[in-house]
Parts: sequence; structure tokens; C-alpha cells
Amino acid sequence: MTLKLSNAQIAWRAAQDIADGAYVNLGIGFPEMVAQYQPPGRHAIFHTENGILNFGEAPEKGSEDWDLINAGKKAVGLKPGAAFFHHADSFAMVRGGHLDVAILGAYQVAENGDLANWSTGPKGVPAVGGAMDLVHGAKRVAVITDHVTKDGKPKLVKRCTLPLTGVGCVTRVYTSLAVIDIQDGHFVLREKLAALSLEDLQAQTGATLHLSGPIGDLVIPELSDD
Amino acid sequence: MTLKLSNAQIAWRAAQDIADGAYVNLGIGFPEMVAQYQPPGRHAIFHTENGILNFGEAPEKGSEDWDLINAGKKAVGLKPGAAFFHHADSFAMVRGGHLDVAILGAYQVAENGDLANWSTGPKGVPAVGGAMDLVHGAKRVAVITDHVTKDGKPKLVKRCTLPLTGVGCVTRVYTSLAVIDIQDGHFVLREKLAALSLEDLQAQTGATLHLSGPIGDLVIPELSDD
Amino acid sequence: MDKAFASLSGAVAGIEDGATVMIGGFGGSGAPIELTHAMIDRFLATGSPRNLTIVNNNAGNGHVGLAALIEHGMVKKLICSFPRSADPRVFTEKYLAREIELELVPQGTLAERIRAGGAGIPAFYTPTAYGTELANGKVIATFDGRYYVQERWLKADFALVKAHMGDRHGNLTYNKAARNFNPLMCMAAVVTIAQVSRLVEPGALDPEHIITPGIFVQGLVEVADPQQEELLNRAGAQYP
Amino acid sequence: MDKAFASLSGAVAGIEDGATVMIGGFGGSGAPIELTHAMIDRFLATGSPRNLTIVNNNAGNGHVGLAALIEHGMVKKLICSFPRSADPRVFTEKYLAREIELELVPQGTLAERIRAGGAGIPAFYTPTAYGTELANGKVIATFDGRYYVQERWLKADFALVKAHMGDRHGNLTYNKAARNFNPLMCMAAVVTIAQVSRLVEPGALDPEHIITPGIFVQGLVEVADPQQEELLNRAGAQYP
Repeated sequence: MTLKLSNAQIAWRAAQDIADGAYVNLGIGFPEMVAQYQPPGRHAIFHTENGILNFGEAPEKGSEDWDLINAGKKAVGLKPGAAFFHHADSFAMVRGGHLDVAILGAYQVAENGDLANWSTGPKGVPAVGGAMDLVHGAKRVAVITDHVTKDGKPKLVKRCTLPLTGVGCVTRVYTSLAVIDIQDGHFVLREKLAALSLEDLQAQTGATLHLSGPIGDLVIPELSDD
Repeated sequence: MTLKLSNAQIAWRAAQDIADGAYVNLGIGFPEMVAQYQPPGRHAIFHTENGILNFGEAPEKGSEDWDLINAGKKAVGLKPGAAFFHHADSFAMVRGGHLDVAILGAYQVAENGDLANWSTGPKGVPAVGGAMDLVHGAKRVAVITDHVTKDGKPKLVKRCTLPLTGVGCVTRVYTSLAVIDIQDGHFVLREKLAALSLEDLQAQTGATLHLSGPIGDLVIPELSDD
Repeated sequence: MDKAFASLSGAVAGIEDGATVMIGGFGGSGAPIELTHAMIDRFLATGSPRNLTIVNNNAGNGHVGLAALIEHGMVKKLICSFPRSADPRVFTEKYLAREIELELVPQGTLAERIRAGGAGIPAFYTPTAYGTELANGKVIATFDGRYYVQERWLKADFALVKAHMGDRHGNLTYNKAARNFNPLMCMAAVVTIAQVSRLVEPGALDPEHIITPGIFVQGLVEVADPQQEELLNRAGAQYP
Repeated sequence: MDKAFASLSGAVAGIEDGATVMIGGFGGSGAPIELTHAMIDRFLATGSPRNLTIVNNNAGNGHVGLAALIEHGMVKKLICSFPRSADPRVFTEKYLAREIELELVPQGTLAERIRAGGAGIPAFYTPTAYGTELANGKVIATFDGRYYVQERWLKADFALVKAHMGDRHGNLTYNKAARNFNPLMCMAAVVTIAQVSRLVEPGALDPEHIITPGIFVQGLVEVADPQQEELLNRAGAQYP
């Protein structure tokens, strides 16, 4: 019995909501896994903010072209119909509302849709990259994340305490325990692991989970996490 | 003895001040003549705001490509090193200060550098095109014009009475009688036709002509005006 | 993914009464005449679309393309920079009779407003038109001691553009100076429809040479031998 | 017209102490390493240029290129979006020791500010960073009921970029995703110097395929087999 989804499983669940032909930006790191789990017959077009549409798998190790990389600076390949463009055009796609969905990681998501995913506070070297741009403009901004932090604290909170990436921008959160929409300043529970009681889920969540219609079972195939 | 320069001669004089390799925009109509009179050995690169750098002469009649036109919607050709670009990039060149010189026609030029060249007043259909963009950004904005209107009124005036195209933008005026700089809110006479007295020139000018250094003779070869 | 329409009529079927429609081109160069005529066909058959707000650099020439659209009374308002042409009579008469509204915008400001619409920039400052009557009523600000005019983005419900090659993902190239406003308008409309001289499969265009990436295009239709407004007008054509 | 320099040293000879220099690239992709190293050579020989303000997406990686520039103490201030990399130690140590100033800018805002500098747009509004600490002290305005942050243009004295092909007029093409910030920086600097893998004669590049028109480029120099930062770092290189 699943107590908690693996990252691969969270990514799989998020991938099920991406329509055929959608234009999608996946945040650096964990969100990149979403690309692997497109349902058969669906082909999203992936955007990387450094200037490629419709990139794909990297070539074999040793034959990489280091001018052909994604936002995470990993080597990638191209699919038929790919296009290159400069950074201003790339962020015009982002800011101008042309992406269908952006899927990002999170430190905290608040019930008002605020997202904190760029800084854990004032120490060290701050670095923002495209995070603050990506939360604005995409028609749908979704987050994939563990439901709680490594030390068990809620990541879904009433108000973010970490520095914000964007205000009121997230509309859906895929966690290791549930799928939760953000509507009118509330968390609205859509799916949860069958074995988990609503009370247990609420106890691990930093703000009230609202109900609106039936709660689906969050059923995910077994997947290896690499 | 020349009483007044022809349009071709005014254009010739303006062309002498364009350096080799300069990026130049010539206004629609009369200013386009300037391109014909580049001194031997000098090659300016001409910009047309609809999206070409380094265009040249039109092909023969009947073999025009109507996708290859200039801002005046005349068919043109290309020189080696030409480039195409869209309108936003084209006006980035204009507004961003990348052109070395823009040469425009005028209804009126004022001693403070104001230019009126787009509208003769509220009647009829107003049309502005790129005139208001071109007067900003080019490193040097020059005007070529008859010294007076068809009915003998000064076109070089104290303050423009016609609707303005731009404020304080013109730095040199090439007229049918003289070459005049605009400096610190004054007309400064640089060259005039030898046969014309300073008094006669002043009488045909709507604001005081200042003197600063020697006045050159405006000597232009005979040119046909077609 | 296949964004291609089988017919011109299908391509323009979704344009509603009252829509704002950007039409590409600079004069006849890059003007999507066949798409424009398809709108007229639909209007003559069904009475729609009408009350359109059209964004174009010009106001039509002769009696084809945009001029024909205006002549048929489909246009309520025109946003343009230069409503003059070799034969501007159709627009001129309606304008002087107050049957059509005009918003006159400097050409570079028009281009930048459209780009801003596509890039999610709601407003920007430009030196263009400062101190002129075209800045009347606009916000003025100084930066580094110089005056600038605040301009707003321009967006549209539809953009109709003319491209040269297009693949089924909507990636486009253009022919020479026919590029002009077309790539910008693709960015600024909810739905962009491109007519292309050659429709090709994804992968047929070099990713380095694509001018409009497919994300900015929602539909395309092949018009193999598109007409040139200039030649139509020289032949005295009128549509239909 | 021939904008080509015969040597890298000649190409960077004009960069003065205290200059603002934009350096193209996203990480190593499109980074003009040879031009950057030519600046270091000159600094080691003459003590100039120093006190530079550098604009780049990142803050260097390992001990080559931008990282080496920082390591040699030539950089006073960095304007960037993401001062992290596989090996960011050079910047990190100087930053934590307060030996280098950092202006952190969201990546899309950085790109747009540079484009604005090139396009003569002194300021624009963006939704990016609204409500975050990166908007602190900035002008906020509402348009159509939504909040936006006012951002200013970014210009430079010099831009150093890496292109693929370049002709003697300065027309440039790029290689794949190495395009990134390079075409924007070309627009925003008083003097843009491009290193190109192949220098060709005017007319050799198809006017349809030119990404940066030559008007935005003041000098170029051929570097036939440019190094890739990624490979240098994997080999543990340091410069010089």
C-alpha cells in the first residue's frame, strides 16, 4: 500500500493533465521528469526559456552539442518542428500568455496561490533565474512537490513565510499525497491517496482543505524514480 | 548664376555630409534622391523602416518583386550584405539610436529644432507613418527643403505653426539657398549661395540667422532634377 | 499536432462580429489578401463578421483586400499609421462621412504596441510623438531628463497574416520585406491564422530559419499562388 | 565597409576601466570565451580593463571565461539572474567577502531590459516580480486591474557576443541555443564586438537568415574553433 508517491509518480500524475499539442514549460530539476510520462498518443511541445521549442532527449553521452542545452544547462536534442529564438522572444512566450502550462517545484504554496520557490532566505548567494517570469503568463501554473518538507512541516500553507516568487499565481498542486486546486483563495481537494484519511491529510496541510464535489482516488502506477 | 538650388542639388549637398559606411534613413519622396549623390568611394547603408537594410536600385520595370519594396512602397533591389527584419526590430534601429543620420522633408523647421512635416492641419485624413519615430533616435536628423513655401513664405521659422512631428530634433537644414545648423535654439548659417546677400537670405527666413565662423559658398554642380 | 485548415472558409469561420482583427502587411507586401477575401465571402453569405476593429499599417488601396473589407461596410474602426495609398478613396470617403473611426498611431509605436501585446508588457515609454497632438491625453514621464510618452499594449482576438513557408505546427518563414508586421501580429492575437504559400511537414524548416515559432500560430492554410495587391490594383481589380 | 578586426587583442583594445560590458551566453552556450580571455590577457599585461560592470545571465563556472574574469578581480559589479553553476565558487567567495556587487534580475526581465535599451524604450511594465522582494523600491502601477512593476532599460558601453557566421558588415547568425542573450546585447551596447566561427564576405549570408543585422555590430573577429566552457570545465581548465 502506497504511503506516499515517489517523485516519478507525482510527475506521472501531473503529466496526465497535459493535453495533446499543449505548449509546456517544465521547471529545472524534478519538474523535468514530467516529460517522460506523457500518455500514449499525446505529444506536448516543450519550451525551454533559453530559446528552444520542441526539444527532446539528449544525444548519447560524448556526442552532446553544448550549444544545444536546456534551461538546466543539460544537453538536449530536437524533435521535428523545433525552433530557436532569442531570450526576449522566449520570455515573450512566457509573459505573453502563450504557454498552456508551466509546472514548477515549490518550497511553499499558499492557499491564496502565492508561491515561494526561489529563495530560502537572506543567507548565501541569491539566484532567481526565470522562476519569477514563469509564474506569470502561462495559462495554468501548476506545482509538483512533496506534501511536506523533509522534517515533516507543511509545504501547503496559509501564507508563505519564505520570499515569494509570485503572487496568486498557482492554480493546481500535485503532491506526494494529493491533487489540490487553488480557487478563490482556498485549497480545494480533488484527489488523495485512498489509504490516507482526510484527517491525516489535513493534519499535514497548513491551511484548510475545502471540499467541492467528490474526492477521487489518487491511483498511480509503480514507477522507478530515476 | 544660380538663384536657387534644384531638389537634385539640395539632395547632392546633403549627400556630401554622409560618411562612408553610415547607416541612413531617407524619408519618402524628395529625400530618397539623396541616395543617388553619394561621393565616389563612399557607400552608405540605407535603412527602410518596413524592414530592409542595404537595399538598392529597383529591378527593371516588369520584373519587380512586390514583396521587396521600400517605405514609399516602391520596388527596390538588394545589395550584398542586405538583411530583412520585422517592424519592431526596424523601429528599434530607429528609436534606439542606431541610425547615423535621418534625412527628412519639412513643412516648417523652427530655430529650436522643432519639425513639422506630417500634417497641414485638421482637414482631410491624417496620416503619420514613421515620421514621428524617425525624428527620434537617429544620431543626426537633417532636413532638406526649399527655403520658402510655394507662395514665398519662410519654412524656417521662429516657432512652428503647423502640427509638430517632433520637438527639438533637427540639427541641420539643407535648403535651396543655404546650409543652416540648429544650435542652442538658434539658426546658425554655415553656407549660402554666393550670389545671395545675407540680407536677402535673412529676409526669406522666419527667424534670425546667427553667424559663427566663416560662411561658406554653397557650390553645387549642375544636375538634372529627375 | 496539425494546425492546418483544409480551406480558407474554414480558416476564417471563427471570426465573430465585433472582433478586433490584426491584418498583416505593409501596403500590399505581406498582406493576406486571400484570408481577407474569405472574410468578405463569409460576410456576403451570412452577414458576419461585421463591426470589426482592424489593425493594419494602412487603410487599403483600390478595391481589393483591406479596401474591399472597408468598402463592404464590415469595419467599424481602423487602428493604423498611414491611411493613404495610391488609391485610398474607399477609406477616405467613409472617414470623411464619419462612417468609420480612426485611431492614428505612429508606425514604430504601432509596431511596439503590438509586440508589447504579444510579450505581456501592458505599457512602455517611447520618445515618439512627445510634444505632438498624437500624445494628447497620454501619460508623460521623464527618464534621465528626457520626456517620454506612455503607450499601451495592443492585442487582438484574431490575426490574419501572410507567410511564405509554414509547417503543420505553425512555424513560419516570410518572403523578403513581406515580413513587416506579420511576426508581431502573430504574437498579439488570441487566434492567429496564417496563409502560407507552401505548407510543409514539421521538420522541413530549419529551426535556425524559423521567424515565427509555432506557439504564436493557431491555424494555417495553404494558398499556393497568393495574389499581390499591387498587381491586382494595377489591373483595376475589385473584390468580389 | 569592413568591421573585422585582425586579432582578438585588437578587438578588445578599446574597453576602458569602469566600463559596463554585456557578455552574451547562457552558461557556456553562446559565451564568447576567447573575447573574454582576450580582456584578461590585456589586464594581465596592462592592468586594464578593471572595475568593470558585467551583464550576463550567470556568474561564471569553474575558472575560465567570466569566472576567470571575476577571479582576476576585474569585475566590480555583476548584473545577472542566476549566479549559480556547477562550480560557482569564484563568484560565491567574492560575493560573500563583499568584494563584488550583485544586482539580481529575473531572467525575462533581464532580457527585456536589454532589448529595451537597444530599442530606445527607457522603461516598461512587467508582471514579473510583483509582490516579491525583487520589486522593492520600484514603481508599481495597475493596468486593467492588474499590478505591474516598472523596469528600466539596460544599456552598456560594450557587448561581447559569440556568433556562428558573420560577414564584414557585421551581419550575424548563431548556432542553435547559443543565440540566447546575444542578439539582444548586440542592440544595447554602444560598441558590440562579435567573435564568429566563420568570417565571410557581404552577400554570403542569406538576408532571410540573418539574426542580427550589421547595424547592431561595430566590430567582429574570427575565432575559427571556439572553445566550449562546458568542455573546458570538465577538463578542469583554468585561465590563463
